[in-house]
Amino acid sequence: MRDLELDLDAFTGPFDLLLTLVLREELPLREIDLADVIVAFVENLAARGELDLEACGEFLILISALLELKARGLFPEEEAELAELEPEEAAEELARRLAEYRRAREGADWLTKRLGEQADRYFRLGPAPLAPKRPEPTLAAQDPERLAAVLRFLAVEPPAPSTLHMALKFPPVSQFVDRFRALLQRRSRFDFDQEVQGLSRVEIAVAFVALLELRKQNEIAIAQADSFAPIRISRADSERSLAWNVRSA
Amino acid sequence: MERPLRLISSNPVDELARTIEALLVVAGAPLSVDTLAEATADDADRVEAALELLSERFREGRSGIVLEHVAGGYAFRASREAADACSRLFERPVERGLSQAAMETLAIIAYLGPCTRPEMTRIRGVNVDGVVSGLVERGLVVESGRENEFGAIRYKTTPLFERVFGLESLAALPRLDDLGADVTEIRTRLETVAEKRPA
Amino acid sequence: MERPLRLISSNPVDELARTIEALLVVAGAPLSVDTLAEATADDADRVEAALELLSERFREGRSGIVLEHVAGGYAFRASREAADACSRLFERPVERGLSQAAMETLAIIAYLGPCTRPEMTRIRGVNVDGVVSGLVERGLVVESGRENEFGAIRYKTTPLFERVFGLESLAALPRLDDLGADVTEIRTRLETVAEKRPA
Repeated sequence: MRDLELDLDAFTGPFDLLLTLVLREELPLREIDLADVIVAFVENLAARGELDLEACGEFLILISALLELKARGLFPEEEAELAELEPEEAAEELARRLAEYRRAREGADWLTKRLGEQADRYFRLGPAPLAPKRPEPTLAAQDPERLAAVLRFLAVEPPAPSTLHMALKFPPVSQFVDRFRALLQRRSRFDFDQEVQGLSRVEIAVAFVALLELRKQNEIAIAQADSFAPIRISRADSERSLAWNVRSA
Repeated sequence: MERPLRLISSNPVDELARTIEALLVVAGAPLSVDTLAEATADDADRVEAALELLSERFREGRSGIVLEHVAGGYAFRASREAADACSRLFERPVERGLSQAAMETLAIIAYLGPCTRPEMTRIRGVNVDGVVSGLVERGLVVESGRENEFGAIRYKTTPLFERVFGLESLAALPRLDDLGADVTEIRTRLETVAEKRPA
Repeated sequence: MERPLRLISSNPVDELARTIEALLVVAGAPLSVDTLAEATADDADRVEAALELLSERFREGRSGIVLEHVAGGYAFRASREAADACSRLFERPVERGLSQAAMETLAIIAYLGPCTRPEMTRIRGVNVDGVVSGLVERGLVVESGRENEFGAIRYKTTPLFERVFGLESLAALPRLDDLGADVTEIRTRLETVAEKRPA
């Protein structure tokens, strides 16, 4: 399905190349009309005359990912904040904002069309050639305190961004310290990724901080075969005995 | 008392219409009924009657000067018939080369204004500083005080915006809330992504 | 030769006259016969014939719009009959106050002493070119040399500013001890806050 040929306003070539360019940030996603990509896919599917479920599944995942990327691109500075939301809340929020941006686009389209219709409407922009001269404007007496007031206003510090919502979402580190200690009472080692499966990103981060804390206290040993490989946690004593074995070997 | 008076004294609404004609030909911007009433020292009803008379006289097909109701007032413009001749002589500096970004920003300000640059940035997803400055320079948008909370400057569209786009007022913009179906569609797609996303 | 022609072919000079009418109502300066001929893609003789027609139509006593032949060419003006209404339209009422933008810019110049537009822009967080021009036009602010030989132009307040604000001199400005001990401190404070402000 990745060899799907596209002929869009902003891009011509295979879908695969479109993905690559977008991921390398060489092609701004907001310029791509993803609805057109979907149309091209459906047309291609119809032309084949057979339903390739695997291809459809793959396409659905890829196009969904692109849609999410594009949606997030609409408010990059708030990505972190959105990540704190539950999936349903995030979906709701994204949909709301996408709809808002859609409206701006619709408004822009209408204005563009309108401007086109007004292309043969000419009027004078400046004063008329033989208009009477306007007298010099006069300004009523002003209170000097207003000058001080506006400068004071300009000197008001903007409020620091609120972190209240983050504080509430953060589970305490101790919660994970206790949980991992209890776990190591029962088992000599565990797999970090398995243990935090299903948790939110913030919870995973806090859990990781708990690991570092336990390591600092010399209660555990942390091992990882390679970057991005599973993180193995074991009781410090068992690790020590292992090291001992190695040395003796 | 008014009607018989009008009949006796050489059709005063026509006289008033001539005065209004004179005002409109020298004015630098559309003139509202109130402004016209003040300048002619006459009452609004009679000004409106005179304007009706002028609309008939200065209309497309009959005259090269056309009276239009735009930007909350009345103004003369060239007839559309004369557009070719006008295009040979006059530039259109305000609307020339308005980018898609400028149009989107303009739409946001027209529909949601007065609004601040951070608000526009949030909706458009990209920084709007340059675009807003460009719109201010063209005279389509103007500062409208500061927002209280953290003092960001607010912007609103100008009467020139309404004039360039041929709008009687901002209320003449079409409603954009018939997008319910779209929202549901977007939601469904996003939920699909949310389900697939690990953790 | 002209009269019979007009009668035969649906009066083309009248059509040309309508186009010229349209051009004159859009023009910001008088238009010469040559310019009109070029814009209408017609010849000068016929343009002159059309102008004659228009002079008859738009003349004192008959219309509020009067076609005037001045040094640079032809232009519309308001009829003498409408002179009173015109002066009422153009007479500017005393401005009661200044916009937020004007007041802020004025306060920056008054308190911080001669400063350049980039400096004011930095503190206000928005381009001040238009605002400064407005203040210069009102006579509240005036150019005061350059920052250095090739630097930006600086602006300072005028005696009119002091009169309008009822100040004997700039030294009589309300004190701002709460913002800083001296101009340098106040300036630093304003610049620091400006950097933190969104937008």
